[in-house]
Amino acid sequence: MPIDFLPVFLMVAVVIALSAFILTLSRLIRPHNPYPEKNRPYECGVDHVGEASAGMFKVQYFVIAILFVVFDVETMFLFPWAVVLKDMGLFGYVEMFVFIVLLLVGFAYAWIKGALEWVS
Amino acid sequence: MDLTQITSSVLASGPEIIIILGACVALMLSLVPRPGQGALLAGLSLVMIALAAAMSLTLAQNPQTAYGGMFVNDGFSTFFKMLLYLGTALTILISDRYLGTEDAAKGEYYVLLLFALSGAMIMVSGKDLLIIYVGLELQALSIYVLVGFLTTNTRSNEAALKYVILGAFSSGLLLFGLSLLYGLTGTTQLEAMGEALDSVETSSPLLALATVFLIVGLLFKVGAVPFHMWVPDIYEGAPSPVTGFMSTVGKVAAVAVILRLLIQDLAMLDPIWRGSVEAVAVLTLAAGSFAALVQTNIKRMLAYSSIAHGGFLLLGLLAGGSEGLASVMLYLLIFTVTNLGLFAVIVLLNRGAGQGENIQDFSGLAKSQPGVALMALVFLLSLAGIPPTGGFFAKFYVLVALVDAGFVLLAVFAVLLSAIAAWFYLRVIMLMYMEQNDQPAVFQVSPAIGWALIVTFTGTVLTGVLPAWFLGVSKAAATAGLG
Amino acid sequence: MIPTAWYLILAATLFVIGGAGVLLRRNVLIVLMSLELMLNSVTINLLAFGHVLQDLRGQIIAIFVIAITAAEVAVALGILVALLRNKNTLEVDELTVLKG
Amino acid sequence: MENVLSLVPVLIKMAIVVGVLLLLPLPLTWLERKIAAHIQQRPGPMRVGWHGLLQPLADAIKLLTKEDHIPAEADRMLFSIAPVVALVPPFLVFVAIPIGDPIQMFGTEIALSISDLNVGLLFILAVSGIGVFGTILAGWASNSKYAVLGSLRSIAQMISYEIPMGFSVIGVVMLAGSMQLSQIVSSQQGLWNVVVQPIGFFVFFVSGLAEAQRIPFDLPEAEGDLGAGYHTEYSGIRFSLFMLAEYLVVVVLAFLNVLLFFGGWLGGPAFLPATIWLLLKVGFFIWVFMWLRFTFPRYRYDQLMAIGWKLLLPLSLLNILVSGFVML
Amino acid sequence: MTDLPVLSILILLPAVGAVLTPFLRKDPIVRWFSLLVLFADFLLALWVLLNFDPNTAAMQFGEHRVWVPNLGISYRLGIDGISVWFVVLTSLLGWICVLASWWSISIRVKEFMTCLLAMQSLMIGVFCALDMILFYILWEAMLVPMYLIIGIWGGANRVYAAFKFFLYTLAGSLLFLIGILLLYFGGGQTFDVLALMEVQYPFPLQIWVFLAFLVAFAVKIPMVPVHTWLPDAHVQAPTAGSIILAGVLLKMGAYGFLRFSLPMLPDASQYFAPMMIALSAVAIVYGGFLALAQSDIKKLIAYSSVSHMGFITLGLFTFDAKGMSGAVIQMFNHGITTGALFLFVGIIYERTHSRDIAAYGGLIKVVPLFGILFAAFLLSSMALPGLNGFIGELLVLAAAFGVSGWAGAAGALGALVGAAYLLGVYRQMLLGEVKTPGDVFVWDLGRRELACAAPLLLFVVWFGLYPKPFLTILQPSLDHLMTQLNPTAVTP
Repeated sequence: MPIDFLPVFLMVAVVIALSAFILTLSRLIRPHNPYPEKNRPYECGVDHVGEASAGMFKVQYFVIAILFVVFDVETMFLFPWAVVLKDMGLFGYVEMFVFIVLLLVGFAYAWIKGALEWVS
Repeated sequence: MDLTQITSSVLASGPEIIIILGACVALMLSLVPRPGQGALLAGLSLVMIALAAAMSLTLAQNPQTAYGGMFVNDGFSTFFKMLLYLGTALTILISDRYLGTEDAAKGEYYVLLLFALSGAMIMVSGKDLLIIYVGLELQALSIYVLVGFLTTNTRSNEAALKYVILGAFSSGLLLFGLSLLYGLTGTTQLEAMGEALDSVETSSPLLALATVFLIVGLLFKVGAVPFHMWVPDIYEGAPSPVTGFMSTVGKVAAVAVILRLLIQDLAMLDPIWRGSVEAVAVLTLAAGSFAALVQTNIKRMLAYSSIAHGGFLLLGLLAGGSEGLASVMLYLLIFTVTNLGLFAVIVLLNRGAGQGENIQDFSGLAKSQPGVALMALVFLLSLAGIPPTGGFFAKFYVLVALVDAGFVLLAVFAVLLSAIAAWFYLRVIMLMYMEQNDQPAVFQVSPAIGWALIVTFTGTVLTGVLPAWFLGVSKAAATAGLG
Repeated sequence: MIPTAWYLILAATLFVIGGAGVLLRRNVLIVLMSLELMLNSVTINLLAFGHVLQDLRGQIIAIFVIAITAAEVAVALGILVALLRNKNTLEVDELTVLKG
Repeated sequence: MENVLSLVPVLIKMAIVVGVLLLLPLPLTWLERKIAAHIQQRPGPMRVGWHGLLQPLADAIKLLTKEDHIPAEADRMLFSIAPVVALVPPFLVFVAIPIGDPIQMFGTEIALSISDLNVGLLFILAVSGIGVFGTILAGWASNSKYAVLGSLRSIAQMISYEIPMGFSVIGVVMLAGSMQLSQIVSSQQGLWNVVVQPIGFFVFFVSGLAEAQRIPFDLPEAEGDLGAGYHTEYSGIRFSLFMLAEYLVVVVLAFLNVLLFFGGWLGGPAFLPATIWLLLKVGFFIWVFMWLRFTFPRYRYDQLMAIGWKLLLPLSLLNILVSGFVML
Repeated sequence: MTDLPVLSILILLPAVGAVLTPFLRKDPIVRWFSLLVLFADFLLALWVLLNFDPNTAAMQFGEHRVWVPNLGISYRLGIDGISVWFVVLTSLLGWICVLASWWSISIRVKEFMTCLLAMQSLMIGVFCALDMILFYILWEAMLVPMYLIIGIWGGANRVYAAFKFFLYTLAGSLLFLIGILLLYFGGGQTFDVLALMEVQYPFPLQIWVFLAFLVAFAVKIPMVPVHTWLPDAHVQAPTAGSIILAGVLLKMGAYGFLRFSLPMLPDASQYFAPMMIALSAVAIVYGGFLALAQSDIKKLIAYSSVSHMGFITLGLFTFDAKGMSGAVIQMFNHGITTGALFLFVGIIYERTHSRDIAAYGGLIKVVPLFGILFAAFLLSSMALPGLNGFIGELLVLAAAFGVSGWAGAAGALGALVGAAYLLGVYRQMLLGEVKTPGDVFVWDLGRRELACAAPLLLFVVWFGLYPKPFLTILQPSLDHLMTQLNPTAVTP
């Protein structure tokens, strides 16, 4: 069975090699003529102010990230459960039901609390 | 699993389910803002705790394991659960006022408290390393958030972040130990693990490594030296009631796990950890007592004091046997009551925005608030272990267990260091009774805190004057735990 | 077949790197990543042992560990956001309101 | 030795897949521009070759020879590797995608997939999740406000829709009792999943669109207000790597829609080889994606998030509970 | 005998008083109330003394109640010929203390009286306790009210003194606790004092326990290397605090030796006797010379206490019937005399606010009543024949010479030095030219002060002239103690 995954790693190697090849090829044939004006970050021609990556984002992005983590993890439980649900029968269903309901409680809380509202 | 097993399992975890349901209901209620919401949620939480306590007591009639041996209801867990209920209830009582003065009244507070409580309960009842770990994290995660509950207060945020990082770090250590133990035994179920370990040589390096990681992870949670550096910062930064909660409920649960693992089910690891834990215990006592001498913030001082008390608990653990176990349990009971009492006083002194947490703020208290000062005096004396307060019997019983088990030298260390520890409790007493204060603390004791004070004060005095009943209970629980 | 010891050594190495990262690095985000590394090394351990023992429990625990780690990170991020609003720094060294 | 030998067909298949995938964008871009043009009642590219057929080739040469500049304030390392990171996942996904039942060739049985993983579906979802990293790195490394904001939006969008996407296929997995794609396909013998799991399909389709950042969910790249999103600072060949990745994602999604909900290679007319039937369906989906692009207006960002979280997520969870209940 | 739990009443009466006091409204009421309670307690103690059966060494008025059965701790009380005297002494000094602080304590009277009443209850409890843990608890609990008395109502440096007092004694007594546990687990399996006396402990254990006990008792007595808390505490404490400290608390250390170390650990006591005698001799001489060098009258008396307590330990560790009884007599007398001295210092201090010996002169001319009484107590402290101090010191000295010439010589030297500094005080303060610090007006003793001094004087004279009743009650218990010390002597 581990052999099934070997192609995965081969593929990674192939793609990286391919990209490297394309990049090198391009490097060989393209012009290279940088100067400070050209190298400035894109800002519609205006001089830019401050660091872009200073971490000053709308807080909603973080909220989304946190919610994502929670639900993504739930997916992790759901998949194996879905595979064997037939064998587990009602008990398995009820267990997952409780799990999902608990999550929904949290989700409802976040919703009502306004965590999902993008425009405040 | 057939249906009867499922029902009995669900029944066995009834108290946990009640608390979690309560938390969910409270969560939903907290979404509907309205006047008196705090009181409503606090009341609801208290009712839920009372229900759970009643259920626990009922379940204690016939000890049983549930969920395929992963969860247990025995005298041991019932005792600890009662402690957890008590600690949480007291915390709830002292919280309302604090949230008011700090302007942080939000319904989620009680929800988180209940979740933390349920996590702690699962820890106490867990009979499987995985379950214990899950409970521990449930409790820890809730407490992380509680520590940072004062969202606009930088101290609180910082404390929370530090706590998350170090808490996760210690969980990592614990987990690593868990994974190695699993590899060695092929199970995480404690009893099976114990049986499997019987055939493993204790000199096996892998086992030693596993034990060390497991114990270090747990000692982190208790705040034993040299894994204590997080305690003062976090105790100082956290909201006062939460600090009280952490130092009691959090500690109770962690100690319960340690006892469950080290004395009960994995007792065969004893030769591996004994030596180092002895050193840790003495160091913990010493470092806690000495560091507390120079503190100026009362919560920081209590943090170190709580470290020192952790050292005493470890001594009880070292004494081992049913006596040692019982001594730790009694100690925790008395410590919970006393410490939360003192935190009630701290909450009373709070003037918002973290003001009123300096030790100096206690000065002149005896003049402006003689009643509260008297209670604080008793709590402090109890923490110092001066009779006739409960603290004396707590320490005394640990000493009895130690001497009984033949660790006289450790006992001598313990008493000498507790003499040093008395110094900083005395300092607070001195401030209260012997110093003048131009701006004496002015406050009204709210009914909730009043009740908390009455309960803790009575508890402290009662355990000091008539400890027989409490002793008997903890001894019975300890015997049940070992049986 | 790769011997189990190698997995364990890999896990231990990752664990040590992660631990060192937590204790030595100063940027909160990197510290959090180091924590992840520690917990992931545990996952490797569990999976390796589960494989050796032909026991599914290892994988189950691994899933739990991942889930809980995720929750932990979520909480850490939340707290970090709150802190950023008040302080605007990611350096652990600058968290100095609490001495020690 | 035997192991090494057994790798030979794998390598051959891999070569074919990589080759096809690399060339696929050429016809696709042409197609897209043509479709766009015709929908908008204009001819589209006509100059290079017959009806502009060679236009993509010309574009490719242009991109290859264009100057590739890195902004002064960018993190050069991350900036350089970001396109590669973005490119890897869509290729990887194809490792697990089967295009038909195993066939007999040269006396051995050859599976029509590079490797039919037993957790194929999970693998695909997981790997496509990695795509986010390319976006993050690109935006972050550019150190330009447009890029950072664009990448943030992209990330938020991608992760938001990844969840309903994941949930929506749970129903399929439940029905098949497996995460292996070939098994999922064979479980649809007789009845396509789209009939049994209409909600699942709807959610999957919509969140797939959003994942691929296709209109109506292409906000991160809304040229009008955000420059070019997370790859604002990219040009030349690196830019084209991003574009390549995006086209491949579309293909992947088309494949998944077909495999999961439209019976894969099953159910075709008898005269058509199963694989061709599959490719036809895939082609149809690719066309649908393009058609949508030029038919629908773009959503506002808050609407976008609201659809993901408030509509699709509860819907998919409900779908799980209901299908589970019905199945038992 | 009656069935009444007399000792419990004796203990609980002040305790109840202490609980009630905070609820009283006005200061005068508080004062009268405390006085009443303590005086009642004193009368009760006298009743106990009168009903005491002098013919037996057994514990009388015994009480036994189960307290903490799981730990084997019980509430066990009883008094013998030795402790009955301390009960009387304590209850006597108790109400005197109230009178002595009648006006001098003007702030937070309620709290003060509460502490005083609590002290009284605990001190009597200590002397009655026949359970080691009960004893320990009472002994330890005493620290708190005493700490507060010194710390709140003391002199300028009171906080430091209070801290020092508390920590010294606490550190000492914690080891005592370990010692108790060692006794329990070393074979006794009980905390009953009488039962523990019967146990024959192995020698090494005795050594360790003796050392543990020694630390606790030596701090309390205080013996020489650990005596430094005493001058501070004495000087800073209010008058009542000094009286209690000198009169009762110091005796507890010696009482501990008498009650626990000697009978329970006879072998170790024998073994350590030379060391103890040496330390006592050092204490006598060293304390005496230090006292000689003091200019502060309170400090002088404090150091004289060190010296006098040295006599007591010296007597105890001679293991001689004479020395023993001398030591016990000396304990009692020292309580009376030194208590009285502190009382008088307090009286004069109230008027002049100075404790500088050199600032006074010729007081006997100005305040004759004060002068005469003060002189009497000074002389008693000096062990003038005919006053109470004499007989005890004489017996101890005689026994000491019997044991070791050096010790006897040291004792004699100490007595001489004692005479020197006490006479110095007498001469400086009472005789000579009349002067008072800052030339303030000094008035003679009032009725309240007389009421304090009179009973003390009565005891001084009574025991000086007719100590027989005292000895009668004491003797059986002392004899019993002697037999316990030499168990081989009784068993044929």
